[in-house]
Amino acid sequence: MNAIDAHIVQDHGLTTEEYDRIVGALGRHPNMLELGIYSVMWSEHCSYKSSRIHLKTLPTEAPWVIQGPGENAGVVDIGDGQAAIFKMESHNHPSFIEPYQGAATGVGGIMRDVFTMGARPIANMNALRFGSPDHPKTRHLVAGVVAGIGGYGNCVGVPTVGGETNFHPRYNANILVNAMCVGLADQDKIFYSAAAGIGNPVVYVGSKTGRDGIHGATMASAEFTEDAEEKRPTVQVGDPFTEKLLIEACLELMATDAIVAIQDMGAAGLTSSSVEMASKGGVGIHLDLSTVPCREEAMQPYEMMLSESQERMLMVLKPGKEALARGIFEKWQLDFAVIGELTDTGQMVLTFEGEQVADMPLDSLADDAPVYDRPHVQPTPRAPLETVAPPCSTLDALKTLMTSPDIASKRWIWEQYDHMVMGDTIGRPGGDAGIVRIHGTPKALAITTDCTPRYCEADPFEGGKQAVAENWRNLTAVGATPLAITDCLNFGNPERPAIMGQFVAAIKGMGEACHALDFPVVSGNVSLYNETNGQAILPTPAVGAVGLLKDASRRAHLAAKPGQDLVLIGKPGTHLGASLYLREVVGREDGTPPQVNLAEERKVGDFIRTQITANQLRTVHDISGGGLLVALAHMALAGSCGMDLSPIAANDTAFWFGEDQARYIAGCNDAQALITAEEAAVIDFLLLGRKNTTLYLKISAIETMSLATLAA
Amino acid sequence: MKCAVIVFPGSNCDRDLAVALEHAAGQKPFMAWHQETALPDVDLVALPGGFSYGDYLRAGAMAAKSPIMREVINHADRGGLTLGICNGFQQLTECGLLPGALMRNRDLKFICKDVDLTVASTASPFLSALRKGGSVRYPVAHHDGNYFADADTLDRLEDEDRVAFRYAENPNGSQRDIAGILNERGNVLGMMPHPERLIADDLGGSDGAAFFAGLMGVFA
Amino acid sequence: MKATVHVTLKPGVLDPQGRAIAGALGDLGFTGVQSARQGKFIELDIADQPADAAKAAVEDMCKKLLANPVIENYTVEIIGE
Amino acid sequence: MKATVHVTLKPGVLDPQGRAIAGALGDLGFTGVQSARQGKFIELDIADQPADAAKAAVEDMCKKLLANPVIENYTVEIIGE
Ligand SMILES: Nc1ncnc2c1ncn2[C@@H]1O[C@H](COP(=O)(O)OP(=O)(O)O)[C@@H](O)[C@H]1O
Ligand SMILES: [Mg+2]
Repeated sequence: MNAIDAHIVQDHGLTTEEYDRIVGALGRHPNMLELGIYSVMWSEHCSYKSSRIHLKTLPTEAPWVIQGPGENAGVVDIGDGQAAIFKMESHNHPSFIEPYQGAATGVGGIMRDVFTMGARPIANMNALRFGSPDHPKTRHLVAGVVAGIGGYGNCVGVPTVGGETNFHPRYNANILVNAMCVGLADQDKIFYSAAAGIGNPVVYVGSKTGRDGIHGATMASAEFTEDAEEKRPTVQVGDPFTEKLLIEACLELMATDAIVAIQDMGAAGLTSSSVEMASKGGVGIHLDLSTVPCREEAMQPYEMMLSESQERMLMVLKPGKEALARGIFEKWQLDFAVIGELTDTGQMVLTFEGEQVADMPLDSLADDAPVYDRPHVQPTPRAPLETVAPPCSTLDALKTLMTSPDIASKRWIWEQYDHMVMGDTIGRPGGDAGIVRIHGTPKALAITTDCTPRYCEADPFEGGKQAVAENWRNLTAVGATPLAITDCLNFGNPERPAIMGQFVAAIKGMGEACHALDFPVVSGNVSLYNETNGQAILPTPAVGAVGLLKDASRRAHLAAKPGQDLVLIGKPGTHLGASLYLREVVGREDGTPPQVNLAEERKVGDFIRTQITANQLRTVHDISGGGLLVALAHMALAGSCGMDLSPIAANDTAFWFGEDQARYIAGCNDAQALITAEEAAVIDFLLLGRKNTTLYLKISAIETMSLATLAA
Repeated sequence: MKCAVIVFPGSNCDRDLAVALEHAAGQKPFMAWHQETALPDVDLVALPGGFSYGDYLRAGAMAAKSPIMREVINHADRGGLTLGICNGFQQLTECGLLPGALMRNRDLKFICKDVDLTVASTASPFLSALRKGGSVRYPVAHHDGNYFADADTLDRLEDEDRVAFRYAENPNGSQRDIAGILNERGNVLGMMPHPERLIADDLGGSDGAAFFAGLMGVFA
Repeated sequence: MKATVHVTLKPGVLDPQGRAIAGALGDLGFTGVQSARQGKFIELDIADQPADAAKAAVEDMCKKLLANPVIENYTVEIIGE
Repeated sequence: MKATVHVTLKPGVLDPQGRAIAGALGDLGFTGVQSARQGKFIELDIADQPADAAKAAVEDMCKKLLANPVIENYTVEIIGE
């Protein structure tokens, strides 16, 4: 083995202090293999060393939460002995380097996190951020990422039912690809990762190990420089066909009584899965690396432990169940190998070709990994916006907004995703939330992902709050009871106090909203160092959420229907700071973001949901980016139904385009009943239009635009 | 009506098809694993959509060589009803039960959306409950749905009334807008669109339910 | 020993991938490209055997699996040790 | 004139298609197949020009479009008139 010098330590992304700490834990210098294992376990990606103390402040509990953060995915109770299991994960750096494979393996990885817990994946989501549409790389990146997400999810046969896509120059050199998966399990068949039972066999299943992505986990924790291209060979290739077989094989084995613990091999593959399983279970582990199924010749222990080959799982079986398990995996033409056993030493011991090649205390790799309270400075608040000049034509401004990259229809993306396979999609992409039925029941899950990075940039605290509130609102808008969230916290370099300040503030805002809305965090992931040459991405705490429809026949959709009255529920718009109107029409990114009044959010949302579940409302849309008029235009286009809004005689820019929060639009056959209910509940409302039918959007005696023009 | 659904490694519309068949036939179809070498006595053998063998090499190519495929061909040769949807259609062309081939979509992209189809023939038990020239809506979800055959084959398909469905708006570049075809005897139907996906208004439409109900009606 | 197989589309078969390649090359400013066709190139590691037996075996593989005779032609080459 | 391009996966990069092909050939009874790798074979019709200029141009096309340098290698051949 090579002698370890300062250069090698640095290459492994470890500081001198961290190296000294390794020497302290071992009581000697590590060998290369041990150094490699420490380097991935202590990387930002695996250890959460910069974020851990802040993540701990997030609310994670509710009566319906079965498993919060700490396992492969979060688990919530959805009644009748069933559970929804979900998580979101980032694959940002790999997707920038090789967009198709990076995105595809991101989808594969998050699905494994979900089915490793015993759930059949039933829906995927994706939250994407790209650079400016006219940046030379953007087109290629978008095409590759979208094809990769579709290529993987379509093949495995899990519908992709929603997501979000933003464009901003601050993502030019650091795109964000955040994938979410939701699975369904029986509560008495949930599998966890804590290993138990001294002497129990440790089993490797799935694909063989190659030299894929060695040091990917370390790469994901290092800031990009212009020579990022040179890091290319670490990209992994996904095999969705094998993933599909792996799902079926794992679920088949899970139906028997053979598994003690199971964990997917994600980032840092065999290392992180074996270390996490053993350390969570408080046991030791011995692996004989000579038995690891390898795809390439002469693979060395260092490569096996650090490989990120995809479609692999590690499990601990009950004694004597090996033959049963092997039979199942061989039927599905997957590799199966007993590669070690649990011990009572608290050490991770690796042998190779009859010799011991590593011996490390597990605590030092996992629980006692470094934790940093990095210096952070509070973001300086922006000044509120002075008055904004009105547009020459309100409808021309609307048209500008409707064709702006963030608002323009993403149909061209989601038509490349199979969003109907499994036959339970009753809310397709394009609505406020994707909806999938719980197969064979009257229930359904609503799923959404939301974050507004321009708000987070303007005020990370309010932006964090807003991301959670908007998820809650989107679930509410379809009639679902919001249950819990998962997140992907994408930020720049945490070693810069200003970035760390954004991170801390965003988490504080998220936590406040989770708390006020009874909407805990059950899983998530942190992606730091999203910056290139000192230019960080917009702070992007992407949030994904799941809600329950107990009776899926009582749900709402945004498409307006001819003959409906339209009612604004919530206050008229007043706030143009950090709005899309300001950015896309005026050309400025300025001002404070709208504040979320969480009490109001809850009051208005609970009212809407009650109306939907009482079968009083079937047409609802929440108001978000672009404000009231954009929301109305979406409803009009989705329903091919015009609207005459001229009676309200508004000519105030903020009325039409303000992005004030906690607001919805309802379409109903007779507004009177709704208005009576609103008055009783002390909810603000405004009747916007009556009995609409034309194929025009009309906002005043002189301003009219055909839906065809609007859609073009 | 007794039905069997063949399941290959990588099939992923097998459950959806089984649900639609059960809905229409009132009994669960028999699910046959690709390695089986015998089929029970059934009226309909159905090949579901998905990505058998990952669609590697050519979509449907490896499934077409599975042990069970011998039995599927025997069933079809005996005049038994045989339905291939999407990947199933690709398998039927690969194993020679239907002519032509399904190439990569014209725009090279996977396409998932509802499409309007014209019923071009009713000369088959699969189609006799439909109205010739009528319109039905089923979704497509495929990457390789671009139907190709040489001009003679296409002419013959048309002359023999064997074009089952045509796209109202061609989504994938298929020759002569072909979305589904029949064999000579009319007992084998291959189609790219997925009727099993639209079997309830909740799902966005029920033309698919009518398709399967019509098929059952023939046997009633 | 090794065998290589080229699978190409028959003349007259429409080639969406080839068409897209030619179009994209044009968009990238490569003006001289009149047309492009995309086929497959498969490399096989096979058991050592006389070259003509190997060739016959690989041709059989092409007929049975590697090529679709409706749309594709193939050529086989055997590369001895 | 014509150019041909072979695009193959770099050594060590997982080739799911090749793996599946080898497996399927085995299932069909072709026992001697140890492994398979699948690549692309692209034929281009290009404007007549000196062979070395043509080769440079096609190599440039490979870098920019035909091959994915992250995971693929390529070789170019020019076939004169
Ligand atoms: N931002 C976060 N919010 C809540 N939980 C988090 C967050 N980041 C990570 N976690 C939790 O920490 C655990 C480890 O996550 P991660 O390392 O991403 O999983 P994996 O091993 O699958 O890569 C998970 O249980 C995850 O849910
Ligand atoms: Mg995991």
